[in-house]
Amino acid sequence: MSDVGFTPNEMMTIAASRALKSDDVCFVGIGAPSAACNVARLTHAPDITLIYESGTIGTAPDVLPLSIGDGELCETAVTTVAVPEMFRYWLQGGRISIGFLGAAQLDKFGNINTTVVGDYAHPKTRLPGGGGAPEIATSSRQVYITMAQSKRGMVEKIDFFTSFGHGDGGDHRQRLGIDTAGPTLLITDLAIWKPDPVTKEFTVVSLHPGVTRTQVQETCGWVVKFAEALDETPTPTELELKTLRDLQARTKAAHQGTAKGKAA
Amino acid sequence: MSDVGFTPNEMMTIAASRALKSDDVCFVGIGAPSAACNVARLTHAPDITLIYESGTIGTAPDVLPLSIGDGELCETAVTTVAVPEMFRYWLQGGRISIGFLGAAQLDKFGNINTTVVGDYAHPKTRLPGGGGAPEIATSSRQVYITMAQSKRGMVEKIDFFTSFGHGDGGDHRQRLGIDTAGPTLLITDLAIWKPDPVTKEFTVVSLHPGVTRTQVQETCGWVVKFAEALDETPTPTELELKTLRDLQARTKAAHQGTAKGKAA
Amino acid sequence: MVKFLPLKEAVAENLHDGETVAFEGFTHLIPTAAAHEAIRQGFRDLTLIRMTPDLIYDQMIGMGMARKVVFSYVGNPGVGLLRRARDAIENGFPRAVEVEEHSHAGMANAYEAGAAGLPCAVFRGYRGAGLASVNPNIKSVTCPFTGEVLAAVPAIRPDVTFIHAQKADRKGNVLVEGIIGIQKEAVLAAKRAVVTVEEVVDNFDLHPNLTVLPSWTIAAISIVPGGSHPSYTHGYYERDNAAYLEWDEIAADRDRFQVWIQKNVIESSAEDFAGRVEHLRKAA
Amino acid sequence: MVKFLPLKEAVAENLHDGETVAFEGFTHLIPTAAAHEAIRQGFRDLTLIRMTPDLIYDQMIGMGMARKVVFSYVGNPGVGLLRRARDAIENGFPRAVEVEEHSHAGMANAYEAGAAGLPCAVFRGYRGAGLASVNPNIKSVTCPFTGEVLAAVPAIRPDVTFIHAQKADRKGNVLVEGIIGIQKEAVLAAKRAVVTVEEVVDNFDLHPNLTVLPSWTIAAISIVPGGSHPSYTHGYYERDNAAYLEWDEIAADRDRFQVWIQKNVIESSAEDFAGRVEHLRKAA
Repeated sequence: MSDVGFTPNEMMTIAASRALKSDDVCFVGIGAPSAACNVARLTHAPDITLIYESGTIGTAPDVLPLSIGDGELCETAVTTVAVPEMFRYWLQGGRISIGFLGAAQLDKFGNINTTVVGDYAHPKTRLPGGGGAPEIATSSRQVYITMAQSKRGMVEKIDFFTSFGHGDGGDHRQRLGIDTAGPTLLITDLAIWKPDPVTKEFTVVSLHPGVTRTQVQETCGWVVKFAEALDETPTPTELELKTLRDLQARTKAAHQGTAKGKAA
Repeated sequence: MSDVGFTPNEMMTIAASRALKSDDVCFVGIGAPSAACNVARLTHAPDITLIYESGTIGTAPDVLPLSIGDGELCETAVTTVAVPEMFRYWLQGGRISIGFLGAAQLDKFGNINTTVVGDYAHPKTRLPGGGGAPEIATSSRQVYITMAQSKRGMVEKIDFFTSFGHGDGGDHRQRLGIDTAGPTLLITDLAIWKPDPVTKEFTVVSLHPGVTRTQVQETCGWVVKFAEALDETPTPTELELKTLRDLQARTKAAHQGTAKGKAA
Repeated sequence: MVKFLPLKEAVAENLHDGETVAFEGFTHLIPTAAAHEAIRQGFRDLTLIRMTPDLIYDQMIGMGMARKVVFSYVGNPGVGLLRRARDAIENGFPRAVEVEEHSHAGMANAYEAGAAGLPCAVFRGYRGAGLASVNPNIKSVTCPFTGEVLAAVPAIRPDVTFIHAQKADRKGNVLVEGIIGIQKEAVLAAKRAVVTVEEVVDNFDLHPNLTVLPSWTIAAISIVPGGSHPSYTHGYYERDNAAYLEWDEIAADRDRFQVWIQKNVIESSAEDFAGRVEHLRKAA
Repeated sequence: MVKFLPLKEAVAENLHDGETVAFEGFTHLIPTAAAHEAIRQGFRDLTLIRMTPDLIYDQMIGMGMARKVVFSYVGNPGVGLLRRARDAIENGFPRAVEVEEHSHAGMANAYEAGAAGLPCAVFRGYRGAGLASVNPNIKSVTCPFTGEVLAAVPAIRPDVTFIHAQKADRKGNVLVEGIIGIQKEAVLAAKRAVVTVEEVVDNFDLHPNLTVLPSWTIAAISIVPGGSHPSYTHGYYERDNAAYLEWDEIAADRDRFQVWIQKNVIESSAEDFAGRVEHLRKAA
């Protein structure tokens, strides 16, 4: 894939950006979700509303924030509210159309673990935990997930249910009284996945250019289902690539620009 | 009393103002409470914090507001918050030292009715209702009440418990789990009353200059108790009277200044 | 997507007979022009929600438009009673009106819960208060940690909320400032929100922490200078306290009330509000 | 009554061994100088509360000061894990630390309930989430109107909260602006609050709706320019993102961590913070 002119990560971010529309209201996590949302905003979805959990509503940063609370998010926002208001009025209030999450561990039903590897009480690795994710996963009208594929990340059974996806599949959400759609899209560095309408198991619906079924299976810890009509993800356009790369270059320059300080 | 150089209402307002200290945080009702609080602020309690339920905290109006939401309350406040925050963080949060209430009907235990005269479902007179008072009465650390005496107002049995005072007296508040002190002071146009430490029945502790026990009893619907050591309320000082009258003159001028408008 | 509409159309598109509606404004920013437009359009069987139903609800109740009123203070602030509302509650004139009464704390928490998408609000309230025994919508929940019994009221969720605000930008974001009251919660709690504003500006250049309602939370915006008279708009014109005092006399008499409505509402329009506040604008 | 004190005295007067303390700051306005002073004073057995316990809690946990940590995201924002906190949780080094873990929504609601004087917060949360089965402080209440089962968590009520803010006026009123996070709730939820500020001004001349904490809600104010470094203070200096990246390496090694603490905390003082942010101030 190295000769196609873009990296798998670039393809992932750009494919994710395409799934967003100008009238979406996105609750944005840091990392790939943040890059995808801002590429969407800078290309085909100029009026998209981006919300970060620090309280910034309708923000339009020139560089990607390192944290969810960087100053530029506030400086470019329509308004900045307190964190309790963010979680009560804006997320719980049902105003978010897309909650955009990453994952350390993911299972085939879109359940996410970012809490621990191993046992909760005696973890092998203590991960950062849920932050906003448990409620983003259930209060957003839909959830998009993005992550690079690996057998360590995409597993048959996650160690901890940080954020509920489709649980055991089927109507598990409804049985818990959760009336939002949950994960409706998974975008990896290799493919685009959507949940089966009945079982809710993530199914590959589109392979990124040059990617094979074997590659997808070799980097996934469960037996992968492929849609009968399997698409190929359109190659990134020049505009998409340039927008993403410019954004990342501006971001890198900005974050290193403060490197003089040594004390923390 | 007409030859003493001040009216009973002036004495009431000034006596009430004296009960307030610079470190008090007062939740202020409109009318006599508002006048008393601002006289206190303009005389002996310059640092008193006045809070009106419209959300204005630490306000210092030059004229008395006609409503609890007049613009000057906001313009002179330390900060102005939303109404839910006012009732949650500031009143319910236990930050109010004195809740200052008026009453249409009052009983001897400091229970207040401002809701209806007659039966609730078929009232003879529909009064405005409680507004902020039900929670001011129970969440403020103490409650001061001020009203002009009359047999119609000070009654043996109120028609509706808009705001809970001491209920049936004694430890009724504690039995309901209310841990604030409730009404600790009643200031009328004739006297100063305090609750009996045990029964909680309001007892006259000080008569205003020139007022007799008979006058107090004749304008009160219950059999009045008088303290053994009955004080005479000190006469208003020149400064107190001038401050109150100037305030009321400024207020009258300001409220009539908008009289051109005819449509409402 | 927010639409900029003349007030007549904004009201016609967003309010319907039988609906639950809040015209909110806590003394400040009362949406009088929107209420008068609703009177002109003659809606019936409305459930009117408001913490402080003052003159405009007195007028709508007096015109027989309300089936039910939900409130916490049915007075003319600083003046006295609301005489048309009294006539309806005490005498059923011009029609009987159902009452659901709360405290301010109850209403404020219920709006907050509505904005927060919750089914109910939980707070420390109504202790020893008579309202708890006459209003079946005041219940309780028990804190699972301390055992304390707390009050619970249903969230307020109007079909439509009308507010008045200082200004909108061209994109339809709305600024509310000064005594912000319950304006934000009333908008976010409603299925649809209509905002009248003093003016529209090209761009806001605002402090980041002001109360701004993003355009996508609002259905329609109408430009109505003076639209909150005799209430006031912080930064634009003062409260017409004299008009509140005068209202006490107008509303005291059924016939005088009708004459006033005919002249000042039925035969008037949203454009008349600008003139009513001219003398209330502060000299620069 | 609020007191203006040197940071050393403000910390000594208001924090004690074994207490429950919140050093809050949601990425913005993190009270690093106050936390470093607490490290210098060597408190033990603290219960540390914070939504996002980043570098300063990594440092305090690494110094063995914490008996328990209450949090919702124990990461280095945008960088990765907190290695001293991991070492304590995974290996009990330098001491075992008890964990009470929530979601951001849970913590935000719990602070809000603390500020509101309630015993618990009620919200729609933790549905299907594993935390509900490992944290006994996540319970439920049932809405008495709809029957919906909602989450309940105890209110957060720290003995003392430390925050950093932009400025105070001479009376001790404090302004917080920009990403205001949970600063106001953390102060109002606490028994005592200590605020470090960039500067003190004679008088505020502020928009009425900004986030101002009245003087009487605060125990002590200390003037510490740069006091939130490597976090930032909106309007004063930018976030030192490089320092966050660098911390990942420092904290990865137990010895390197101790050397860093000795040099940058133990042998430093609150006065050193101003110099650390010089290169982060925007050109005018």
